[in-house]
Amino acid sequence: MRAPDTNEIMLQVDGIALAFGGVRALRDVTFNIRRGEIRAIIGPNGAGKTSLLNVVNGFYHPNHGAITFKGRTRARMQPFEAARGGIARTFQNVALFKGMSALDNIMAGRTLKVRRGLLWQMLRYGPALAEEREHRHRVEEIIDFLEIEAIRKVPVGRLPYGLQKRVELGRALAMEPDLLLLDEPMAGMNLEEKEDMSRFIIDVNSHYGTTIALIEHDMAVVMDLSDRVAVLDHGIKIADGTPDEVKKSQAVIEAYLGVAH
Amino acid sequence: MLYREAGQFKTTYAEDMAIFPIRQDRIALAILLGIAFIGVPLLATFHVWPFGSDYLLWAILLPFLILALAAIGTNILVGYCGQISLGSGAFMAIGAYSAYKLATGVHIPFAWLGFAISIPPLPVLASILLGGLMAAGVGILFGIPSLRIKGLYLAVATLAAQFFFDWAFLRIPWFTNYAPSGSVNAPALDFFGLVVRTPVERYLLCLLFVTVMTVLAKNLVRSNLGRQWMAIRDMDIAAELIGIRPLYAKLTAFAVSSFIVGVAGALWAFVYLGSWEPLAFSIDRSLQLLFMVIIGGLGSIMGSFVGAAFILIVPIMLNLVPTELGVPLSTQTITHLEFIIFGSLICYLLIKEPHGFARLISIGKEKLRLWPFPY
Amino acid sequence: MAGGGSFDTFPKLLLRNAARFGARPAFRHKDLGIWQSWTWVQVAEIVRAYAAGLHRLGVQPGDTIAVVGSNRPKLYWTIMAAQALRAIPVPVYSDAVADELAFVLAHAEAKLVAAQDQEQVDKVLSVCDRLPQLDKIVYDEPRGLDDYDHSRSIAIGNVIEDGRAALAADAALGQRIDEFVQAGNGSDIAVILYTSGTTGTSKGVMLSTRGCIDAATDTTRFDGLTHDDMVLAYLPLAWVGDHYLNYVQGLVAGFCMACPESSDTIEQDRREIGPTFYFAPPRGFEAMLTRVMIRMQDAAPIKRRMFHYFLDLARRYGERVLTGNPVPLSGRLLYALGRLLVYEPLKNVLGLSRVRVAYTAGEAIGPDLFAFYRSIGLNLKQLYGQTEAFLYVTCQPDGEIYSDTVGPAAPNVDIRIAESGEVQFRSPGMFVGYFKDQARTAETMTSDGYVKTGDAGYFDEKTGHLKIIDRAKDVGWLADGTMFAPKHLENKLKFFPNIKEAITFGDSREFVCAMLNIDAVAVANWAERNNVAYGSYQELAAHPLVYDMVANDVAAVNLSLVKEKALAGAQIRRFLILHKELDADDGELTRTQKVRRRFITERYAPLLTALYDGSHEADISTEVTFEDGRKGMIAARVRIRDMQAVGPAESLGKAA
Amino acid sequence: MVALGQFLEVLIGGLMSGVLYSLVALGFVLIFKASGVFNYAQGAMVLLAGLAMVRTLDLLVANGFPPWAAIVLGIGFAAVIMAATAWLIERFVIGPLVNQDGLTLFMSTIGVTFVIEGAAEMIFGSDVYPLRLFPTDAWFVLDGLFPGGILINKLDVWGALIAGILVAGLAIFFQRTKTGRALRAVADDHLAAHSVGIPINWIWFVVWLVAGLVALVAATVWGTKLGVQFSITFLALKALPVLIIGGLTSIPGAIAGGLIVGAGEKIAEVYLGPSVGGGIEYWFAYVLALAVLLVRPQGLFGERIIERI
Repeated sequence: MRAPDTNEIMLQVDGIALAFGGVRALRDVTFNIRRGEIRAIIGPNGAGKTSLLNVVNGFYHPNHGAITFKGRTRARMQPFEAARGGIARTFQNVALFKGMSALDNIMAGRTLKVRRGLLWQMLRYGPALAEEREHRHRVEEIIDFLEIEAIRKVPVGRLPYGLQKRVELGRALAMEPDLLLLDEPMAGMNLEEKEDMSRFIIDVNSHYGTTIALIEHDMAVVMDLSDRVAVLDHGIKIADGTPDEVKKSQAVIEAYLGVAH
Repeated sequence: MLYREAGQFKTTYAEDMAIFPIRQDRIALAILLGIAFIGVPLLATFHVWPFGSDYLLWAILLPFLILALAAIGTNILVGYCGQISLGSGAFMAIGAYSAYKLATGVHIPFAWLGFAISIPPLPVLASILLGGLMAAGVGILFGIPSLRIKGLYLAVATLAAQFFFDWAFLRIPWFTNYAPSGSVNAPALDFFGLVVRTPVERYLLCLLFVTVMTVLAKNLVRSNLGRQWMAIRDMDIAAELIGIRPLYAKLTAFAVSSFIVGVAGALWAFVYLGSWEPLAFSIDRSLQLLFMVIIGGLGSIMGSFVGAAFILIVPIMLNLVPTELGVPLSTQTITHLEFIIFGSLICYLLIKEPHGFARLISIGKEKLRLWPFPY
Repeated sequence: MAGGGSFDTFPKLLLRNAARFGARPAFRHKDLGIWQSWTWVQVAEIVRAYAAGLHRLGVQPGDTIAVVGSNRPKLYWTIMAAQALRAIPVPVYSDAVADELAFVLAHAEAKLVAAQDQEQVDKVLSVCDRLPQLDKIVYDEPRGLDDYDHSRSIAIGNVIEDGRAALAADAALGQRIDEFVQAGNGSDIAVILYTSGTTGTSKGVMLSTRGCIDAATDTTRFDGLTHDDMVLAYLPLAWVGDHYLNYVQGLVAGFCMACPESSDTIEQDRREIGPTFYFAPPRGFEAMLTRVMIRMQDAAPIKRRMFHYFLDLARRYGERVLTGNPVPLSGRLLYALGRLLVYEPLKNVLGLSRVRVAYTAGEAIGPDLFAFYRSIGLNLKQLYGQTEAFLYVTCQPDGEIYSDTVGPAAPNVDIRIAESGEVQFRSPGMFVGYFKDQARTAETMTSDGYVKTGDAGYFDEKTGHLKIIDRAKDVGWLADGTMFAPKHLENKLKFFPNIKEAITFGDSREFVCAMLNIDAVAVANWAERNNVAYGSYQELAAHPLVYDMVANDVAAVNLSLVKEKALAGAQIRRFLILHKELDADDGELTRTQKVRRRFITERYAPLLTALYDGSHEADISTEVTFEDGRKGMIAARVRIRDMQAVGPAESLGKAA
Repeated sequence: MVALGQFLEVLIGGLMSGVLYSLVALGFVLIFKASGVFNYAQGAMVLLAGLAMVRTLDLLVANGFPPWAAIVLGIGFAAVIMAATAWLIERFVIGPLVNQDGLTLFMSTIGVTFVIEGAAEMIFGSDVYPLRLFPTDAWFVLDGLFPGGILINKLDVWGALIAGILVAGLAIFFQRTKTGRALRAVADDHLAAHSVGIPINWIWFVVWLVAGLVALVAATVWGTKLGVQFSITFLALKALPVLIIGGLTSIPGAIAGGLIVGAGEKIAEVYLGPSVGGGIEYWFAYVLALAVLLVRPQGLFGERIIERI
């Protein structure tokens, strides 16, 4: 079911600049994501990777530049607009709803798909109940997919880190996104967990045909997961291309060896 | 220990998502409802112990039911959506006075325009529900700031509502139909011909309201909207990034909450007090409701009932117990003791068990389910 | 209650059940968070469509179809569909490593494999170059298989859909399927079960449909199993136990099989489904009890004390109360209280509340363990059987339960004891022969049509029940001619919670020695409580305090031997504790977790010599296979401990 | 001319009482900056301080102490009480709740409010106790300019003076003294402050103590004006909106906010009051705060709030 790697551009970021007060997080960054690919964004700490994602899904508003997503160009949008546009997102330090069970967290991810309004939900009868059942079914498929049956009803606060990451991925998948942004999906995981997570990412990409952009520090992972890699350093894109091309790039090597800037 | 769950398996999502998925719980609930709807009225009508006098009904059950309802409303806003509110009392007042106006006929003269809007008196039921709607409307109005401001700031916004309406109902004679004393009397409680008079009837009326609205509220909080509220409460940024519109989530929370509180207010005025003054809905009421919610359990419908019961029973105990022991306390001392007890209890719970009695209860229940194992 | 009656094949039974129990549940499977259920009618329809689909994939009568995976409705349906086409299903252990799998598939000449998921499919593909006759692979869970070559591998769901469509399209196909079903008769081979033989390569046991159904008819009657019963199908699909107890009995009695969500939710699933008929091997019950005790250690002191108080009470009165024997009133009342406070809740949490009949078999069960479950009101019984008999040889009727016997002959089974002391039987379910192995078939059957069990045993005078003491060929004699029954000894040893495995030696030697395996969980706990520090299993096993503890157990065994005249001479004089856990992946255990004695004798030869040449420690280094399949060496210096033999006099002294 | 005169009179009166709001608000800012607590109990503290003082004072006078001694002792005793309260609050409420979110802390202070009010009234009684520390008669100034001149209440002047001094004092305390600076450090980052060896609990005790003393001062003035009684709590509660208007973290903001509210509500009362039945003071501050929030959530002087993920 994998989406054919057409060269169709799904997301185009043009000359984005972002600054907090004096700090220039991003300087004139231009890059794109093709439909159906797994796109990695790497770079030393503080290179502006996360800021880039935040700009893409509308949490930060760039000072300059424009974002074209699925053919629509806009300088700034609200996060929930991005979500409605089909952009899902996970966070570097898990951002789950601590007070809710794993199941409810993922169910919350269905919000955009819910059709029945307040009154129906209040009556929770007929169509409303049917819809709730439908969503539950979709969510259970995701739970099955991520192999978290055993912790379905556990409050996420009590889950170990690795599982929280999975639940968060589940919540993002529940949105049935076209573009999935993963911010260090494997940070702080042990080898086994990393292997699982990589498997999930590949399966998501092939099974649901979801386009994926991920930030990751583990080079090994990045290199065998991603189709194309963009390298940021101090808010500037210093390299972009296939894993092999990037590996060879002098600029990248310097950036990682921390040669003078 | 009492639970026998082996063999209770779910073959549909409907079963799995039921409010009480465990059979033993359903039985317990059924018994409870049986007592509430049949037992109590029977005993009360024949004045069997403990219903020798109407004290139990008047002083405990009626206020318990109505305040529990108000607490549910408050809990939806504070407990589920995480928007602090010190104005619940005001919204009860809005419910009460709107219902009063609608039940007694509204007349707004626009002298300078040379005409007047006037609505004939509406039936009690309609007035109560519309009163709730009115409260919901105002709720939305005062909820708008919550889109730009968070927590503490919102507290002040709601305080503004509280103080403003305290004042409005006290000083604007139009609301009280120009009653000289400022105190107003509820209309006859006429529901499609059958008139509610005796305490038992009043009790049943409230019970009905509370049961229905509790079910509806519970449905909401366990549906998508409820999850949106909790998402906003737990991490509003993440919530927005999965497509939850803060505007919609927060305002619905304000609306629903205010509606329930408003209806409770109307019931409080019409069914319980009969005749009342703005004082009945002062900031003390708001804080009382907030306490019920904190003590009972933030984010728990059941907790709202527990909290309400607790808040009502403590003073009575303070009154009863010493008297029994032969050292009666002055009403003042009792009030002061209440203050101290509630205050310290709030602090204690916030420190030790932020989810209140409801959490303690559910922990106990878990223990019973796993008995004899500790976990 | 429904027997097999005149129905001589499983497809016919399926149709009968569809007709008789129509809307009642036939299968349940915890999937997507709820117990998905299928009625007999639905199953019949699905199986018919599936059969049609398989037929269109070229499956012919007499073909063999391998089934590899854990308990999933679709895999059971594969078996049904195969049988509907008069093809022969061959279940294979899902934890078999690629080589074992390859051997079975090749030997069985499987033409089609039904695999559970990507993992199993990959395993099959990894060896398919050795399987010329293998044509197609069908799989249950498509997850991760999107990019595979779909001309070769097809999702079972699609096969069924395709079959359904085809049936709708042409009626002729439907007729052909029905003809297959009608043509089927009792002499057909119902299934080939591969025994993971304790010796050498595994053998394919062929069973006739008639035999299977008759045997199951008897046993379902024996235990009064009806269509109201419910079982949790969690045992290995390829093991005779699962196939008989769940699949065959299910079809015969018409009860419902529930498949767990995954291997790590079995506990929870058992609790939810609440089976009424339950089987677990002794080690299963033992593990359950161990977990109970461990969990209780964290309970509040009062609760813990109460718990143990009532368990003792149950030990004292339970059996008698339940069998209606006289018990002092106080005992009766206290037991009732215990029921309320401990026994029922405990069974409830373990998911055993609704169990009417529970069986254990496969090896001897510890008396205490056995007593525990019976005393809290679980109707736990023992049976003795083997694949060649299609399970039942003997089983204990209600009211005649003893921990040290396996009961009288099962209905319509006749048993005799050969001069060699070997148990031999003839039963309705007995096998037709080993697949493609006349030779071994011949050596297993006696000329007059009895099957040699290879177990030595005798009928207990007092109860008339069969007692199994050992593998016939393992029974040996010490140099001085006293009888030596290793298994017997080993079981006695294994009844001690600290000892997981034991291998004893003595045949034609001067005295008896033992190699022991400590129980990691139990001993680790003991270590924790007595704050004994250790880094690894190996360290723990070598720890002197552990040695002392185990030595006591061995002494106790010796003492108990004194009472059995015949074996009194065969006491354990020396023992050692192995530095690693015996493991199936290293070939030390069979897939059913039985010890491969011969293999171990070779593998640990140095230790064995040391045991007899009087030295007090010995070096050993062995190759091990890690979970991820890598191989490595571990070396260790193992200590040997001497034991005192107990003479009759002393034993009396102790007894007095 | 009359109108202007009257206006000035009202304005001055308003500003004067506004200074007191600033004073109490200052108490809030201290606590908020130091522990992120939005202290609902400020009003209750004023009540407690007032009662403690006035009751001791009365008692001593009744036992024939000279007034000045009684006053000194009364104030001293009240100060001790406030210190004790500060310690208890830090030890049993704020301390354990360290690192909780603002909402929880806020609700806990509501709890504290109840305890204080209950205890205070239980111990010291719950009537209205008149207090005479300052002259309450009035001056008439500028009668050359305006017919009848402008009435200025001496008490207000006193209050303004004292408050002014305190405000100045606190400002200095904040900017100059070691504790003051430490205090600001804590406000910025608990852990950081802790790691550089600033004893947080001590700091918290100090701010609650200061807030308590501020409350005591407010109590003396308001007590003299209205007599010490429960309703004072509501007066002090107005410091909340004052803060919102001024900006939660800004000392100048607190002062300006106080003056704005003070003047605003007086003017509103005098010029709008009659047309709507009076009593506008009761809510004016809050509604004004609400309005400010809508336009400028961080208040007039507050720093912008930036969110990160």
